[in-house]
Formats: sequence, structure tokens, C-alpha cells
Amino acid sequence: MSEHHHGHSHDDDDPRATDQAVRAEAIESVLIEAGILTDTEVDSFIETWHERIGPMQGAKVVARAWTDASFLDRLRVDANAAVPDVGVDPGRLEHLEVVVNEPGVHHVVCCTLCSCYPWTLLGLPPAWYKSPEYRSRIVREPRAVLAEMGCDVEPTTEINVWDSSSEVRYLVIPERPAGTDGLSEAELAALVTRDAMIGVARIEPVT
Amino acid sequence: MSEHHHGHSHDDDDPRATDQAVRAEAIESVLIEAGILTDTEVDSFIETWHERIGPMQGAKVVARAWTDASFLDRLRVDANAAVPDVGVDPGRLEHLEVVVNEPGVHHVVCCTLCSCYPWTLLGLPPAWYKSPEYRSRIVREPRAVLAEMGCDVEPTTEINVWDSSSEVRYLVIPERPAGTDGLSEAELAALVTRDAMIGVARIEPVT
Amino acid sequence: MDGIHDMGGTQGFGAVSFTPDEPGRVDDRWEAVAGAAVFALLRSGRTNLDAHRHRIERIDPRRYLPITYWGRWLAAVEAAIDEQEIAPPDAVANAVRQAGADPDRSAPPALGPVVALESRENGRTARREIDSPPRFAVGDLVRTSAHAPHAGHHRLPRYARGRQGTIARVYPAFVLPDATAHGRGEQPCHVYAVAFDGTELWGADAEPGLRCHLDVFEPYLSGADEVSEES
Amino acid sequence: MDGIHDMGGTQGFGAVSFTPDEPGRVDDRWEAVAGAAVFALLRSGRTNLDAHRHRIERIDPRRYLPITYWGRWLAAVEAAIDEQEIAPPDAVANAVRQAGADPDRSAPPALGPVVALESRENGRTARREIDSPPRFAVGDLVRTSAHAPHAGHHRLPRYARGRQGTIARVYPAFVLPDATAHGRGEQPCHVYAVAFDGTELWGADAEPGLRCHLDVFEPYLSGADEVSEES
Repeated sequence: MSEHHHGHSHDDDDPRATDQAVRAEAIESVLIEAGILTDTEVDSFIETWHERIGPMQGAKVVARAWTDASFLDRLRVDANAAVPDVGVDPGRLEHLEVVVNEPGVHHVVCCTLCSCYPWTLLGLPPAWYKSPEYRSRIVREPRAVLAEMGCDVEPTTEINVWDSSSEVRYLVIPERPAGTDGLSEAELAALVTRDAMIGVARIEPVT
Repeated sequence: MSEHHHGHSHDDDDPRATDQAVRAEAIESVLIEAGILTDTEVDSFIETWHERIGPMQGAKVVARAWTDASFLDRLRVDANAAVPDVGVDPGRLEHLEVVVNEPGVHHVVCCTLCSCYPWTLLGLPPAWYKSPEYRSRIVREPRAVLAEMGCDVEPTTEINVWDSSSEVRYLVIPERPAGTDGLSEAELAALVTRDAMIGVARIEPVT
Repeated sequence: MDGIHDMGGTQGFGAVSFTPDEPGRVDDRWEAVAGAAVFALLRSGRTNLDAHRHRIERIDPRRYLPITYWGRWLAAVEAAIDEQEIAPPDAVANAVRQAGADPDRSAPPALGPVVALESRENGRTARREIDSPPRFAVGDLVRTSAHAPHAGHHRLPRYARGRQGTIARVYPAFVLPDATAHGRGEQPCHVYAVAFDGTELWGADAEPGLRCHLDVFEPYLSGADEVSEES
Repeated sequence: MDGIHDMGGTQGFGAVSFTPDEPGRVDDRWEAVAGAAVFALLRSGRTNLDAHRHRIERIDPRRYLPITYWGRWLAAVEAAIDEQEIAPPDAVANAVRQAGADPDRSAPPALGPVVALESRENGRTARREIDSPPRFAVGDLVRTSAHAPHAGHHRLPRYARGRQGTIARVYPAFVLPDATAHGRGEQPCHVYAVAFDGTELWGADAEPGLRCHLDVFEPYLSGADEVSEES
């Protein structure tokens, strides 16, 4: 039995959570020492992305787009200029582009090279969006991947994939579900899911 | 601390040597039971490839090619038909092709898709030949890789890479080193290294 | 670089591990350290997003997949501290030791060499105003470069090399990642969404009704009828 | 398939770990089991080399690198036992259990699905005599297919797709791996060594004086002046 041969197996182990945590604390202290990071910034990162910024931002944009055709037009022309109308700060989004689902046309967003994502409108990306499974397959077999994810796209519907390889960020405007005629903008926003704004889900009709 | 998040780290561990050994024994017994494998075949695999077949086969071919121009000609035309001349059984080699180094022309062999290699002439492939480092880099930056491996190729010398993507197997005939005029064929064969027959080394002059 | 990060179209990965509307959260505090540290570094101007991405691309390919997203960010942060000389090379290891732990146990993955380091004074945004108008308009036929734009960081994945497509959207100008990741100025240029038919990318057995859009920086494109300089 | 096995030109891997004339040996007996088992399976006709290679290509990409060469062979052997119904699906696990060990601890990596299994009666050699003469001669300009020949096993790596080269050698006919790996007969055809200039494969910053040769099966080639059916 050769130690040499199996020696590198051990190197392939991931650092366990405790090691990673210790390393991160060391990095944090070094960056605070260097004046790059403040000592409240990690906690405020968690608070920002767990409490303050999330899919509700994108949902407000979608609900308004469903109810106001002129807002949708402005979104299409210059989304960064339009989103403050619904109280959304485009913040770090350098250029927001909307892609609009309609009968026969489905849009889905990805980033094959890293995991670019519209954080400002949707919060932190879910783990699956960052997975090699999604990144590798969604550009090549989106219909199969979407079906596996529970989003069957009609065979006659064209699928448009948007691979975010620049600083442009994409937001899918899903189709407005049936049975929502009488709902207010806030009620509509509550129906809009994060997955639908990435393009991996539809919004179910309200019955 | 989330178990969920780190759960798959454990899955990425390699089975340790003992586990792998137990598994292999189970596979061996199942294949013997099925009449596919005999109970001496694993030992005979080791004996064959550690004791009987190795770079000495290729070295005999090279030494004859250095000393007999008509043999080299026949090697170039139909190497499978020529190698029995020096007592080498082409065996499982379906088509052997020789590539001949000369001043200004260097050849090097690889297999980017798996690790195809002329076992019959050179024995088992060394670990580095099967490594992702060699497989990925040798087709793209062979001059840099060869230099790192201690084989500096003159800037004016052309490098020919042969990527073994079919059942053709390649043998590099290295340049005959200086200082070997008086040597017998057997003495010449003793100078020929396995690495030189892959094309990652030259044979040093005899002084 | 043509690294393991360039995943589009790679086959062999299985089903996406998906639960509907799974919250986007950090699971552990160390992940938030990675996130906050990257944002702080970008704000400080000591690195830029393209150099950050290139550090991730340079992670030992054997480690890229197992350490997952935040682990890659953390490794890139530690590499930035070193490469941009934000702290002495042994600062992080010393801090680990001071916490009573063995720095070797948590050593980050090795990073491959870099052709050139980014500037030490980086802009915080990527969008720029430029005088030259976009070279292409919506509907124009274009072809992407058949080769990687250069050996370092760029944003032209392998699956879209040497492919013909149609300009679908014309975007404002942005700094060129190839330049900013390596301290070669900003070289701002227009960006386009280019639409490729599935069959152009994947051949005759592509899924029917597939159109893939990629954001492409203008230098990666030529008019479809231009003879490429390269071939 | 365009899997992790298709490594030619992938960047990010470091120096080759090399000692001159390191012996080619198995380090552990289990590696010899993997080797002997593959040879025995080939001899038995229950599998063929192309199907064996395709099993390796189908190994979970997260595991392909860490388990190394012989680990990949062993995983392919176990998959062959299952796919070719050489023993009941639980035979190996039961044998591990009988040896007093936990089969889960040594479970092989998962393999991705296969588009079609190979035949249960396979030839032992790959070379064939065919009536049709080679379509190309030494010196002919040719171009490789711009796309993967099909979704399953084939031998056209990504780095050599849609590239122009010159026929350097004309080889005898061999069975087509695309066919034999999937039980689609043998479809024997001529094979060529095609020479590509470094710049054709890697662009203007290729190493000077580089020529890469690849063994290419005739169906992957068209004459350089033919209009491809595909584009």
C-alpha cells in the first residue's frame, strides 16, 4: 500500500466548516487592520441580504409592469431610470435589462462563466443558480433542465437563454397569471416568485 | 453552522485505500464468479506489466532503427510488420506509427481525451502521462511544458504533438546521441529511455 | 483563460439540485465574511470585479468545484490581500495561529499564475461614456472570435467561439474586462446581446426552439461577412 | 460528449509532476484488479474499449479528477458489470458486505446516463478492412466538424472543432467509436492524422513552431472548400 499514491487524496478534502470559519475570521481581522473592512460590516452584510434586499424588490417592478403599460415601455427602454418609480434603488446595478415572457416566448437567465445575478432586485442567488449543473446545462438543454425543475415549457414556445457575461443584469418579467384581474399592485407583487424572475418557474393562476 | 451546506464535502472525499481495496476484491470475486476473470489473472497482470513488458520493447525498436536504415524505412511504412524483426510482438497494438525526431523537428505524444499509450512497447504509462496537467497543457504549450520537464527544445525547432485519439499508437524515435558510433545494438538499446520514446526527453550524448 | 470556470455546454453534470423558491441566504458566517470582504475590497479600489473573477478562475481546478461559490470568493479575497499587498504575505496565517489554530488546516487552494496584475487603483464602476458610436446595430449579423481573446481574463466562453449570431440588443459602453483585470487601462467599448440559434452552438441535435443570448464585448466581434484576420 | 475528460487546451493546471523515467507500475493491488478486469471484459466481448472510455467520461465530473486513472477504470468496470448484466446489480455490494465491510464507504462515483448501451457481443479489435478508398490524401486541406458529432461517445475534442488542417497520414480503417460505444454497429471508416498549425487552434499568441496532430475519423472531416451542411 503506497502512501505516495493516496497522499493527495487528503489534499482534496475540503477544509471543514471550523477551519473555514477560523480562516475567515483571520481574513476579517486582517482586512479590518488594513482599514478596508469595518468591524460591523460582516453583520451588516447579513442583515442587508437576509432582511433588507431580496426578491420583493424585483416583485414590485414586475407588479407595476403588469399594471402599467407605459411603465413596461420605460422599463424596456431604460430600466435603471424606471425602477425608482416603485421605490427600488438600482444601486450597484450598472445596467438592468428586462426580458418579457409572453405566449410562445420564454426567457431564462444564467451566468456560465461565474454566477452573475441581479442581487439588487432578487437578493442573494440561490445555491442551484451557482451550481455547475445549472451553469453547464442551461445554455445547452434549457428545455430539459426547466422540465426537471418543474417548469414545463410548451414544445411550440421558443426558449431564450440570457447568459450574463458582462455587467448587464437581466430580470425576467413573467406572464401575469390568470385570475388576477381584481388584485391590487401589492397583491400582485406578493404572487411574484424569485424563481419566476430568473425564468425557471411560471406563476400559477389564482383560483 | 449548517449540516446541509457542508454535507456534500464529505461526499467529495476519495475512498481511502482500504475501501478501494475492499471494493476491488469484491469486483474481482464477482468477475471470477461470472467466468470473466480467472483467479490468477490479477497476479499475472502485475507480473506481465512489472516484469515482462516495458520500455525495453520500444528500446529494441529504436536501437535497430538507429543502426539499420532499411528497418527504419520499413517501420515508417508498416511498423506492425517490422517490429517482430527485433523480437517484439505487436500484440494488442492495432496500428503502430513511428514519428522520427531529427535536427529541427521534435515529436511528442499524448492523449488528451483519456490516456492512450503504446503499452506493448513502453509498458504501463507513468502517472504524469495520465495527469490533467500533461493532458491539458501539452497540446497548447508543449514548449513550455517540455522545458519544465527538463527538455529544452531549441526555439528554431518545430514541435509536433501527436494526440492519440484513435487506436493508432505512436512511438517517438529519438535522435541518436553523439558518441555512440562504436556501440552494439544492445548497448544502444540500453541508452534509450522511456521518456525519450514519448518525446519528453532527449538522450544525452555518451562521453 | 479557458479554465474549469468556463462551464457553458459542458456535459456530464446531472440534475440541478432545486427546491422552489429556496431562500438566497448565507448558511455560515464565514460566507458573509467572503461577501462583505469582496464588497469592501471593491469599494476600496484595491481590486476590481474582473480581477476578482480572474482570481476565481485561477483556483486550482481540482479544488474549484468542491469548495463551492463562497469558498471561491474567500480564496479570491485572500489572494487579493497578497497580490495587492494589502497586508504582509503571512498576515492571514499569523492571525489563524493567534486564534490557536493550525493555518495549514485551512490553507486556501493554490492559484495559478497571472499574466499581469491589475492596477492598485481601480474604478468602482464599469460603465463608461465613450465618443465612438456602436459599430453594430440590432439585426446585424456578426461572428465571434474563433479563439480566446488572450491568455488572461476575458468573457468569451468556449461554447460561443467562432459562431455566427445576430445583434439582439445594443448596450452602453463598459470597461473591457481583459484590460481591467490586468492593469491595462480600461479600454471601454460597447457591449451587445448577441443571439445565437441553438443549432449554431450545438449542432443539428440542439433542442428545437432554442436561442442563446450572450453579452459580447465589441472587440470579440467581427461582421459576419468580414474575413477574419486569423484564418 | 463534451465532458470533463476533454482536457486538451484547458488552462489552469500547473506544472506536470514529473521525475525522469519514473517506472510505469501499479502502486496497489486494487489498481491491478482494475487493469486485469478491463482486459478480461474486453476479451470476453461483454464490453468494448469505446464503451469503457465512455463509462469513464460519464463519471460524475466532481469525482473524475480526485479518483485518478485507476479509480476511473475501477468505476468503469463496476458500471460495466451492472450495465452489461454480468452479475446482479447488488453483487458487488454484497461481496463487500461478506468481506465484513460497509459497501457505502467504497461506493463508486455515480455515472451519468447513457444515450444507448453498447452491444452485448463486441469484437475484440477495432481495425477493419473496408472496400471504400480513403476520401482524403496526404496534403489535402480539410476542416473538422464545428460541433460534437453526437451527444454520446466520440473522439473529436473541443479544441479541434471547426478547424482547418492538413492530412498528414492516412491510416487503415477502424470501427467508429461513436457507433461501437452505443451498439450502433461498427460503421468502419478511415482515420487520418490531421496536422493543425498552433495558430489555427490557439490563435495569434500560440507558441511559435507548433503543429498539433490529431487522429480524426473520416466522418468528422469535410474538404476545406466544401460548404458545411451545418452553417
